[in-house]
Amino acid sequence: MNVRYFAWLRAKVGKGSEEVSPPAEVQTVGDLMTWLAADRPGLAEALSRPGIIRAAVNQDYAELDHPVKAGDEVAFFPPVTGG
Amino acid sequence: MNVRYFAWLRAKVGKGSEEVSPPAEVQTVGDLMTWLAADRPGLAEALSRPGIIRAAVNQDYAELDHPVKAGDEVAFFPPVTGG
Amino acid sequence: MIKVQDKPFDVGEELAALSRGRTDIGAVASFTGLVRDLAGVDDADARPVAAMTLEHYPGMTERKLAEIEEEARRRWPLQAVLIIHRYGRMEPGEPIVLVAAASKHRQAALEACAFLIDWLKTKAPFWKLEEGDGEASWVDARTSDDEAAARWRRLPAEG
Amino acid sequence: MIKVQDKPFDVGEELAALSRGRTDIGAVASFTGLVRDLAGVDDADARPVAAMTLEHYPGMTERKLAEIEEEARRRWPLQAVLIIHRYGRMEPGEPIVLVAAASKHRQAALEACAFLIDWLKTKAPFWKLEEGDGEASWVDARTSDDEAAARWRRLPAEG
Repeated sequence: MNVRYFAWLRAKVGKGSEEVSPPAEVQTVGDLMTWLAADRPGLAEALSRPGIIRAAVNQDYAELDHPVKAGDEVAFFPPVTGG
Repeated sequence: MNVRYFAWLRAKVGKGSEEVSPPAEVQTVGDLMTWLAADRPGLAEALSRPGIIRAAVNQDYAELDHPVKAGDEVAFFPPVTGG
Repeated sequence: MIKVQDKPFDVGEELAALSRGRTDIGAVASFTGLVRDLAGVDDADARPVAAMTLEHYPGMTERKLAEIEEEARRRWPLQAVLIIHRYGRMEPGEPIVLVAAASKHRQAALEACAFLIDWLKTKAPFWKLEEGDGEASWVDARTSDDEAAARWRRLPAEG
Repeated sequence: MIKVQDKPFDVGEELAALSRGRTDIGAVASFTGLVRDLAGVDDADARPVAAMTLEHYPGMTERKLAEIEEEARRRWPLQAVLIIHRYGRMEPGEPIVLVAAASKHRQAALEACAFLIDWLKTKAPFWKLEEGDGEASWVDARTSDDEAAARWRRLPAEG
Protein backbone atom coordinates (compact mmCIF):
# COMPACT_ATOMS: atom_id res chain seq x y z
CA MET A 1 0.00 0.00 0.00
CA ASN A 2 1.34 3.41 -0.97
CA VAL A 3 0.70 6.24 1.49
CA ARG A 4 1.16 9.87 0.47
CA TYR A 5 1.31 13.09 2.51
CA PHE A 6 0.86 16.64 1.23
CA ALA A 7 1.47 20.25 2.27
CA TRP A 8 2.30 20.81 5.96
CA LEU A 9 1.43 17.22 6.78
CA ARG A 10 4.23 16.10 4.44
CA ALA A 11 6.58 18.42 6.33
CA LYS A 12 5.38 17.09 9.70
CA VAL A 13 5.70 13.42 8.73
CA GLY A 14 9.04 14.15 7.10
CA LYS A 15 8.31 12.46 3.77
CA GLY A 16 5.97 12.71 0.81
CA SER A 17 5.23 9.05 0.37
CA GLU A 18 6.02 5.60 1.73
CA GLU A 19 5.23 1.97 1.10
CA VAL A 20 3.53 0.31 4.08
CA SER A 21 2.17 -3.15 4.83
CA PRO A 22 -0.40 -2.79 7.58
CA PRO A 23 -1.65 -5.86 9.47
CA ALA A 24 -4.91 -7.53 8.44
CA GLU A 25 -6.97 -5.73 11.09
CA VAL A 26 -6.40 -2.42 9.27
CA GLN A 27 -9.59 -2.37 7.20
CA THR A 28 -10.48 1.32 6.78
CA VAL A 29 -8.96 4.74 6.29
CA GLY A 30 -9.51 5.40 10.00
CA ASP A 31 -7.76 2.15 10.99
CA LEU A 32 -4.83 3.05 8.75
CA MET A 33 -4.53 6.53 10.25
CA THR A 34 -4.43 5.14 13.78
CA TRP A 35 -1.93 2.44 12.83
CA LEU A 36 0.37 4.91 11.00
CA ALA A 37 0.17 7.47 13.81
CA ALA A 38 1.51 4.98 16.37
CA ASP A 39 5.12 5.48 15.27
CA ARG A 40 4.83 8.78 13.32
CA PRO A 41 4.61 11.54 15.95
CA GLY A 42 4.09 14.23 13.29
CA LEU A 43 1.01 12.46 11.99
CA ALA A 44 -0.20 11.75 15.51
CA GLU A 45 0.05 15.45 16.35
CA ALA A 46 -1.89 16.44 13.21
CA LEU A 47 -4.58 13.88 13.99
CA SER A 48 -4.95 15.20 17.52
CA ARG A 49 -6.63 18.26 16.01
CA PRO A 50 -9.95 16.70 15.06
CA GLY A 51 -11.32 17.18 11.56
CA ILE A 52 -8.16 18.75 10.12
CA ILE A 53 -6.82 15.88 8.06
CA ARG A 54 -8.60 14.75 4.90
CA ALA A 55 -8.00 11.48 3.07
CA ALA A 56 -8.19 10.11 -0.46
CA VAL A 57 -8.17 6.48 -1.59
CA ASN A 58 -6.98 5.87 -5.14
CA GLN A 59 -7.24 9.61 -5.83
CA ASP A 60 -10.81 10.07 -4.68
CA TYR A 61 -11.85 11.74 -1.42
CA ALA A 62 -12.68 9.14 1.21
CA GLU A 63 -14.26 9.18 4.66
CA LEU A 64 -12.79 7.43 7.71
CA ASP A 65 -14.94 4.32 7.18
CA HIS A 66 -13.81 3.85 3.56
CA PRO A 67 -12.15 0.42 3.09
CA VAL A 68 -8.45 0.14 2.26
CA LYS A 69 -6.62 -2.88 0.91
CA ALA A 70 -3.17 -3.91 -0.37
CA GLY A 71 -2.27 -2.07 -3.58
CA ASP A 72 -4.33 1.03 -2.75
CA GLU A 73 -2.88 4.52 -2.93
CA VAL A 74 -3.98 6.36 0.22
CA ALA A 75 -3.29 10.05 0.73
CA PHE A 76 -3.56 12.28 3.80
CA PHE A 77 -3.57 16.07 3.61
CA PRO A 78 -4.96 19.28 5.12
CA PRO A 79 -8.01 21.02 3.58
CA VAL A 80 -7.24 22.21 0.06
CA THR A 81 -6.40 25.88 -0.64
CA GLY A 82 -6.07 26.13 -4.41
CA GLY A 83 -7.77 28.41 -6.89
CA MET B 1 -36.02 71.60 -28.88
CA ASN B 2 -34.15 68.73 -30.53
CA VAL B 3 -36.06 65.46 -30.90
CA ARG B 4 -34.28 62.20 -31.74
CA TYR B 5 -35.59 58.81 -32.85
CA PHE B 6 -33.71 55.50 -32.76
CA ALA B 7 -33.89 51.97 -34.17
CA TRP B 8 -37.20 51.00 -35.84
CA LEU B 9 -38.85 54.15 -34.56
CA ARG B 10 -36.35 56.18 -36.58
CA ALA B 11 -37.29 54.11 -39.64
CA LYS B 12 -41.01 54.60 -38.94
CA VAL B 13 -40.76 58.36 -38.43
CA GLY B 14 -38.44 58.60 -41.41
CA LYS B 15 -35.72 60.65 -39.76
CA GLY B 16 -33.21 60.41 -36.94
CA SER B 17 -33.65 63.87 -35.50
CA GLU B 18 -35.51 67.12 -35.97
CA GLU B 19 -35.78 70.57 -34.45
CA VAL B 20 -39.28 71.34 -33.15
CA SER B 21 -40.93 74.29 -31.42
CA PRO B 22 -43.96 72.96 -29.59
CA PRO B 23 -46.60 75.36 -28.24
CA ALA B 24 -46.50 76.46 -24.62
CA GLU B 25 -49.07 73.88 -23.48
CA VAL B 26 -46.55 71.08 -24.21
CA GLN B 27 -45.08 70.73 -20.72
CA THR B 28 -44.11 67.09 -20.40
CA VAL B 29 -42.67 64.16 -22.35
CA GLY B 30 -46.22 62.80 -22.70
CA ASP B 31 -47.51 66.13 -24.02
CA LEU B 32 -44.67 66.23 -26.53
CA MET B 33 -45.38 62.69 -27.74
CA THR B 34 -49.04 63.48 -28.34
CA TRP B 35 -48.23 66.76 -30.08
CA LEU B 36 -45.59 65.12 -32.33
CA ALA B 37 -47.81 62.14 -33.15
CA ALA B 38 -50.54 64.42 -34.55
CA ASP B 39 -48.75 64.85 -37.87
CA ARG B 40 -46.27 61.94 -37.76
CA PRO B 41 -48.28 58.78 -38.56
CA GLY B 42 -45.26 56.49 -37.95
CA LEU B 43 -44.90 57.80 -34.43
CA ALA B 44 -48.67 57.65 -33.86
CA GLU B 45 -48.68 53.98 -34.90
CA ALA B 46 -45.80 53.15 -32.56
CA LEU B 47 -47.52 54.96 -29.69
CA SER B 48 -50.72 53.01 -30.30
CA ARG B 49 -48.94 49.95 -28.87
CA PRO B 50 -48.90 50.94 -25.21
CA GLY B 51 -45.67 50.77 -23.24
CA ILE B 52 -43.43 50.16 -26.26
CA ILE B 53 -41.80 53.54 -26.65
CA ARG B 54 -39.27 54.81 -24.08
CA ALA B 55 -38.04 58.37 -23.74
CA ALA B 56 -34.96 60.23 -22.59
CA VAL B 57 -34.60 63.93 -21.76
CA ASN B 58 -31.09 65.33 -22.07
CA GLN B 59 -29.73 61.79 -22.31
CA ASP B 60 -31.37 60.44 -19.17
CA TYR B 61 -34.35 58.08 -19.13
CA ALA B 62 -37.56 60.00 -18.43
CA GLU B 63 -41.15 59.06 -17.64
CA LEU B 64 -44.18 60.56 -19.40
CA ASP B 65 -44.66 63.19 -16.69
CA HIS B 66 -41.07 64.46 -16.94
CA PRO B 67 -41.01 68.19 -17.87
CA VAL B 68 -39.64 69.35 -21.22
CA LYS B 69 -38.60 72.87 -22.18
CA ALA B 70 -37.01 74.78 -25.07
CA GLY B 71 -33.37 73.72 -25.60
CA ASP B 72 -33.91 70.18 -24.31
CA GLU B 73 -32.77 67.12 -26.24
CA VAL B 74 -35.64 64.62 -26.14
CA ALA B 75 -35.27 61.09 -27.55
CA PHE B 76 -37.83 58.38 -28.30
CA PHE B 77 -36.90 54.77 -28.89
CA PRO B 78 -37.94 51.12 -28.41
CA PRO B 79 -36.64 49.06 -25.45
CA VAL B 80 -32.87 48.66 -25.65
CA THR B 81 -31.32 45.41 -26.92
CA GLY B 82 -27.57 45.85 -26.51
CA GLY B 83 -25.01 43.71 -24.73
CA MET C 1 -12.98 52.49 -17.96
CA ILE C 2 -15.55 52.92 -20.71
CA LYS C 3 -14.91 52.43 -24.42
CA VAL C 4 -17.56 52.81 -27.12
CA GLN C 5 -16.11 52.01 -30.52
CA ASP C 6 -16.90 50.56 -33.93
CA LYS C 7 -13.67 48.64 -34.43
CA PRO C 8 -13.24 45.12 -33.04
CA PHE C 9 -11.29 44.67 -29.82
CA ASP C 10 -8.87 42.03 -28.58
CA VAL C 11 -10.36 40.50 -25.43
CA GLY C 12 -7.02 39.13 -24.30
CA GLU C 13 -5.19 42.43 -24.76
CA GLU C 14 -7.95 44.37 -22.97
CA LEU C 15 -7.98 41.99 -20.00
CA ALA C 16 -4.18 41.93 -19.82
CA ALA C 17 -4.14 45.74 -19.73
CA LEU C 18 -6.53 45.67 -16.77
CA SER C 19 -4.03 44.04 -14.41
CA ARG C 20 -0.73 44.80 -16.17
CA GLY C 21 1.99 46.00 -13.80
CA ARG C 22 -0.30 45.57 -10.79
CA THR C 23 0.30 43.14 -7.96
CA ASP C 24 -2.68 44.08 -5.80
CA ILE C 25 -5.37 42.38 -7.91
CA GLY C 26 -6.39 38.88 -6.84
CA ALA C 27 -9.36 38.24 -9.11
CA VAL C 28 -10.56 39.28 -12.55
CA ALA C 29 -13.98 38.22 -13.82
CA SER C 30 -14.98 38.94 -17.38
CA PHE C 31 -17.88 38.50 -19.75
CA THR C 32 -17.68 38.65 -23.53
CA GLY C 33 -20.75 38.75 -25.75
CA LEU C 34 -20.28 37.59 -29.34
CA VAL C 35 -22.40 37.62 -32.50
CA ARG C 36 -23.88 34.14 -33.03
CA ASP C 37 -24.72 32.69 -36.42
CA LEU C 38 -28.14 31.67 -35.10
CA ALA C 39 -30.44 33.99 -33.19
CA GLY C 40 -33.26 33.01 -30.88
CA VAL C 41 -33.65 31.73 -27.36
CA ASP C 42 -33.92 28.05 -28.27
CA ASP C 43 -33.52 25.82 -31.32
CA ALA C 44 -37.21 25.86 -32.25
CA ASP C 45 -36.99 29.62 -32.52
CA ALA C 46 -33.62 29.72 -34.32
CA ARG C 47 -33.01 31.87 -37.40
CA PRO C 48 -29.76 32.35 -39.31
CA VAL C 49 -27.80 35.56 -38.76
CA ALA C 50 -25.43 36.83 -41.45
CA ALA C 51 -24.54 40.03 -39.61
CA MET C 52 -25.68 42.32 -36.84
CA THR C 53 -25.70 46.11 -36.81
CA LEU C 54 -25.66 47.90 -33.47
CA GLU C 55 -27.19 51.35 -33.39
CA HIS C 56 -26.66 53.47 -30.29
CA TYR C 57 -27.32 56.91 -28.86
CA PRO C 58 -23.93 58.65 -28.86
CA GLY C 59 -23.50 60.70 -25.72
CA MET C 60 -26.19 58.94 -23.75
CA THR C 61 -24.36 55.62 -24.25
CA GLU C 62 -21.15 56.90 -22.66
CA ARG C 63 -23.12 58.51 -19.86
CA LYS C 64 -25.11 55.37 -19.06
CA LEU C 65 -22.05 53.10 -19.19
CA ALA C 66 -20.19 55.44 -16.84
CA GLU C 67 -23.16 55.32 -14.44
CA ILE C 68 -23.13 51.52 -14.58
CA GLU C 69 -19.40 51.45 -13.76
CA GLU C 70 -19.99 53.90 -10.91
CA GLU C 71 -22.84 51.83 -9.50
CA ALA C 72 -20.70 48.66 -9.59
CA ARG C 73 -17.90 50.48 -7.75
CA ARG C 74 -20.39 51.67 -5.14
CA ARG C 75 -21.61 48.11 -4.52
CA TRP C 76 -18.33 46.17 -4.55
CA PRO C 77 -14.72 46.99 -3.61
CA LEU C 78 -13.31 46.99 -7.15
CA GLN C 79 -9.79 47.82 -8.26
CA ALA C 80 -10.62 48.13 -11.95
CA VAL C 81 -13.72 48.07 -14.14
CA LEU C 82 -13.79 47.81 -17.92
CA ILE C 83 -16.78 48.16 -20.23
CA ILE C 84 -16.25 48.02 -24.00
CA HIS C 85 -19.28 48.09 -26.29
CA ARG C 86 -19.13 48.20 -30.06
CA TYR C 87 -21.55 49.78 -32.51
CA GLY C 88 -21.85 49.35 -36.28
CA ARG C 89 -21.90 46.19 -38.34
CA MET C 90 -20.33 42.94 -37.17
CA GLU C 91 -20.38 39.33 -38.29
CA PRO C 92 -20.82 36.03 -36.42
CA GLY C 93 -17.83 35.27 -34.20
CA GLU C 94 -17.02 38.93 -33.58
CA PRO C 95 -17.16 40.35 -30.05
CA ILE C 96 -19.89 42.90 -29.31
CA VAL C 97 -19.29 43.64 -25.65
CA LEU C 98 -16.73 43.01 -22.95
CA VAL C 99 -17.21 43.75 -19.26
CA ALA C 100 -14.65 42.96 -16.59
CA ALA C 101 -14.22 43.61 -12.88
CA ALA C 102 -11.03 43.27 -10.84
CA SER C 103 -10.95 42.94 -7.07
CA LYS C 104 -8.87 41.51 -4.26
CA HIS C 105 -11.37 38.71 -3.80
CA ARG C 106 -13.30 36.55 -6.18
CA GLN C 107 -16.90 36.98 -5.04
CA ALA C 108 -16.74 40.75 -5.56
CA ALA C 109 -15.25 40.30 -9.05
CA LEU C 110 -17.77 37.61 -10.07
CA GLU C 111 -20.82 39.44 -8.76
CA ALA C 112 -19.76 42.79 -10.19
CA CYS C 113 -19.15 41.20 -13.59
CA ALA C 114 -22.63 39.65 -13.68
CA PHE C 115 -24.12 42.94 -12.48
CA LEU C 116 -22.31 44.95 -15.19
CA ILE C 117 -23.65 42.87 -18.07
CA ASP C 118 -27.15 42.42 -16.63
CA TRP C 119 -27.49 46.14 -15.92
CA LEU C 120 -25.98 47.13 -19.28
CA LYS C 121 -28.46 44.93 -21.15
CA THR C 122 -31.42 46.95 -19.89
CA LYS C 123 -29.85 50.42 -19.38
CA ALA C 124 -27.42 51.10 -22.22
CA PRO C 125 -29.08 52.65 -25.32
CA PHE C 126 -28.12 50.10 -27.98
CA TRP C 127 -30.40 48.46 -30.54
CA LYS C 128 -29.60 45.38 -32.61
CA LEU C 129 -30.57 45.05 -36.26
CA GLU C 130 -30.24 41.45 -37.44
CA GLU C 131 -29.48 40.53 -41.05
CA GLY C 132 -30.63 37.02 -41.84
CA ASP C 133 -32.00 35.23 -44.88
CA GLY C 134 -34.30 37.99 -46.00
CA GLU C 135 -34.96 41.45 -44.69
CA ALA C 136 -33.04 42.90 -41.78
CA SER C 137 -35.11 43.05 -38.59
CA TRP C 138 -34.84 44.79 -35.26
CA VAL C 139 -34.29 42.45 -32.33
CA ASP C 140 -37.02 42.46 -29.69
CA ALA C 141 -36.21 43.15 -26.05
CA ARG C 142 -36.42 40.12 -23.79
CA THR C 143 -38.36 39.76 -20.57
CA SER C 144 -35.54 37.54 -19.29
CA ASP C 145 -33.16 40.51 -19.51
CA ASP C 146 -35.49 42.62 -17.38
CA GLU C 147 -35.69 39.78 -14.87
CA ALA C 148 -31.91 39.40 -14.76
CA ALA C 149 -31.51 43.14 -14.15
CA ALA C 150 -34.24 43.08 -11.50
CA ARG C 151 -32.14 40.71 -9.37
CA TRP C 152 -29.78 43.64 -8.80
CA ARG C 153 -32.45 46.21 -8.05
CA ARG C 154 -32.21 47.54 -4.54
CA LEU C 155 -35.04 48.57 -2.30
CA PRO C 156 -34.77 52.25 -1.37
CA ALA C 157 -34.08 51.27 2.24
CA GLU C 158 -31.01 49.33 1.17
CA GLY C 159 -29.66 52.03 -1.16
CA MET D 1 -10.42 21.25 -21.38
CA ILE D 2 -8.14 20.79 -18.39
CA LYS D 3 -4.55 22.01 -18.14
CA VAL D 4 -2.33 21.55 -15.09
CA GLN D 5 1.02 23.19 -15.63
CA ASP D 6 3.88 24.97 -13.92
CA LYS D 7 4.54 27.58 -16.59
CA PRO D 8 2.58 30.83 -16.74
CA PHE D 9 -0.27 31.13 -19.22
CA ASP D 10 -1.60 33.95 -21.38
CA VAL D 11 -5.20 34.60 -20.35
CA GLY D 12 -5.99 36.40 -23.60
CA GLU D 13 -4.56 33.68 -25.81
CA GLU D 14 -6.37 30.96 -23.85
CA LEU D 15 -9.71 32.76 -24.04
CA ALA D 16 -9.24 33.54 -27.72
CA ALA D 17 -8.54 29.85 -28.42
CA LEU D 18 -11.83 28.96 -26.72
CA SER D 19 -13.98 30.65 -29.37
CA ARG D 20 -11.56 30.88 -32.31
CA GLY D 21 -13.12 29.87 -35.61
CA ARG D 22 -16.52 29.34 -33.98
CA THR D 23 -19.64 31.34 -34.73
CA ASP D 24 -22.05 29.46 -32.46
CA ILE D 25 -20.82 30.90 -29.15
CA GLY D 26 -22.74 33.90 -27.82
CA ALA D 27 -21.20 34.29 -24.37
CA VAL D 28 -17.88 33.61 -22.67
CA ALA D 29 -17.49 34.17 -18.92
CA SER D 30 -14.07 33.85 -17.34
CA PHE D 31 -12.41 34.09 -13.97
CA THR D 32 -8.69 34.61 -13.40
CA GLY D 33 -7.05 34.25 -9.99
CA LEU D 34 -3.75 36.08 -9.50
CA VAL D 35 -1.07 36.14 -6.80
CA ARG D 36 -1.51 39.28 -4.68
CA ASP D 37 1.33 41.08 -2.93
CA LEU D 38 -0.73 41.16 0.26
CA ALA D 39 -2.52 38.14 1.69
CA GLY D 40 -5.43 38.12 4.10
CA VAL D 41 -9.14 38.69 3.97
CA ASP D 42 -9.02 42.32 5.02
CA ASP D 43 -6.50 45.08 5.64
CA ALA D 44 -6.23 44.44 9.38
CA ASP D 45 -5.16 40.90 8.59
CA ALA D 46 -2.85 41.79 5.68
CA ARG D 47 0.66 40.37 5.40
CA PRO D 48 3.17 40.88 2.58
CA VAL D 49 3.63 38.08 0.06
CA ALA D 50 6.89 37.76 -1.87
CA ALA D 51 5.90 34.56 -3.64
CA MET D 52 3.48 31.66 -3.49
CA THR D 53 4.23 27.99 -4.09
CA LEU D 54 1.37 25.72 -5.13
CA GLU D 55 1.74 22.06 -4.25
CA HIS D 56 -0.72 19.60 -5.75
CA TYR D 57 -1.51 15.91 -5.98
CA PRO D 58 -0.56 14.89 -9.54
CA GLY D 59 -3.10 12.49 -10.95
CA MET D 60 -5.84 13.33 -8.47
CA THR D 61 -5.71 16.97 -9.59
CA GLU D 62 -6.43 16.13 -13.23
CA ARG D 63 -9.14 13.70 -12.20
CA LYS D 64 -10.90 16.22 -9.92
CA LEU D 65 -10.69 19.04 -12.47
CA ALA D 66 -12.16 16.76 -15.14
CA GLU D 67 -15.02 15.89 -12.76
CA ILE D 68 -15.65 19.59 -12.13
CA GLU D 69 -15.82 20.27 -15.89
CA GLU D 70 -18.16 17.31 -16.34
CA GLU D 71 -20.43 18.50 -13.54
CA ALA D 72 -20.62 22.00 -15.07
CA ARG D 73 -21.52 20.50 -18.44
CA ARG D 74 -24.24 18.44 -16.78
CA ARG D 75 -25.77 21.51 -15.15
CA TRP D 76 -25.56 24.06 -17.99
CA PRO D 77 -25.67 23.84 -21.80
CA LEU D 78 -22.01 24.72 -22.42
CA GLN D 79 -20.17 24.80 -25.71
CA ALA D 80 -16.69 24.96 -24.20
CA VAL D 81 -15.13 24.74 -20.74
CA LEU D 82 -11.56 25.62 -19.83
CA ILE D 83 -9.78 25.07 -16.52
CA ILE D 84 -6.09 25.92 -16.21
CA HIS D 85 -4.40 25.62 -12.83
CA ARG D 86 -0.71 26.18 -12.19
CA TYR D 87 1.54 24.58 -9.60
CA GLY D 88 5.03 25.53 -8.46
CA ARG D 89 6.39 28.93 -7.45
CA MET D 90 4.87 32.18 -8.68
CA GLU D 91 5.22 35.86 -7.82
CA PRO D 92 2.67 38.64 -7.24
CA GLY D 93 0.90 39.60 -10.46
CA GLU D 94 1.19 36.13 -11.97
CA PRO D 95 -1.96 34.14 -12.81
CA ILE D 96 -2.64 31.01 -10.75
CA VAL D 97 -5.89 29.81 -12.21
CA LEU D 98 -8.20 30.50 -15.15
CA VAL D 99 -11.68 29.07 -15.59
CA ALA D 100 -13.97 29.90 -18.49
CA ALA D 101 -17.33 28.75 -19.79
CA ALA D 102 -18.81 29.38 -23.23
CA SER D 103 -22.48 29.09 -24.03
CA LYS D 104 -25.12 30.44 -26.38
CA HIS D 105 -26.59 32.55 -23.62
CA ARG D 106 -25.06 34.65 -20.91
CA GLN D 107 -26.70 33.30 -17.74
CA ALA D 108 -25.40 29.78 -18.43
CA ALA D 109 -21.88 31.09 -19.05
CA LEU D 110 -21.88 33.36 -15.97
CA GLU D 111 -23.30 30.75 -13.60
CA ALA D 112 -21.06 27.96 -14.89
CA CYS D 113 -18.00 30.19 -14.50
CA ALA D 114 -18.84 30.99 -10.86
CA PHE D 115 -19.58 27.31 -10.23
CA LEU D 116 -16.25 26.20 -11.73
CA ILE D 117 -14.13 28.42 -9.49
CA ASP D 118 -16.22 27.91 -6.33
CA TRP D 119 -16.20 24.14 -6.77
CA LEU D 120 -12.51 24.03 -7.69
CA LYS D 121 -11.59 25.96 -4.52
CA THR D 122 -12.91 23.19 -2.28
CA LYS D 123 -12.41 20.07 -4.46
CA ALA D 124 -9.10 20.39 -6.33
CA PRO D 125 -6.11 19.09 -4.33
CA PHE D 126 -3.88 22.17 -4.26
CA TRP D 127 -2.15 23.73 -1.27
CA LYS D 128 -0.65 27.20 -1.09
CA LEU D 129 2.65 27.95 0.64
CA GLU D 130 3.12 31.68 1.17
CA GLU D 131 6.54 33.33 1.33
CA GLY D 132 6.40 36.61 3.18
CA ASP D 133 8.75 38.58 5.42
CA GLY D 134 9.99 35.64 7.38
CA GLU D 135 9.33 31.94 7.21
CA ALA D 136 7.10 30.43 4.52
CA SER D 137 3.71 29.37 5.85
CA TRP D 138 0.88 27.17 4.58
CA VAL D 139 -2.32 29.05 3.84
CA ASP D 140 -5.34 28.04 5.93
CA ALA D 141 -8.56 26.92 4.27
CA ARG D 142 -11.39 29.43 4.48
CA THR D 143 -14.90 28.84 5.73
CA SER D 144 -16.09 31.35 3.13
CA ASP D 145 -14.87 29.00 0.38
CA ASP D 146 -16.90 26.14 1.83
CA GLU D 147 -19.92 28.41 1.98
CA ALA D 148 -19.44 29.54 -1.63
CA ALA D 149 -19.20 25.89 -2.76
CA ALA D 150 -22.25 24.94 -0.68
CA ARG D 151 -24.39 27.32 -2.75
CA TRP D 152 -23.96 24.87 -5.63
CA ARG D 153 -24.63 21.72 -3.63
CA ARG D 154 -27.73 19.93 -4.84
CA LEU D 155 -30.20 18.01 -2.78
CA PRO D 156 -30.33 14.36 -3.90
CA ALA D 157 -33.88 14.88 -5.15
CA GLU D 158 -32.68 17.60 -7.49
CA GLY D 159 -29.69 15.64 -8.80
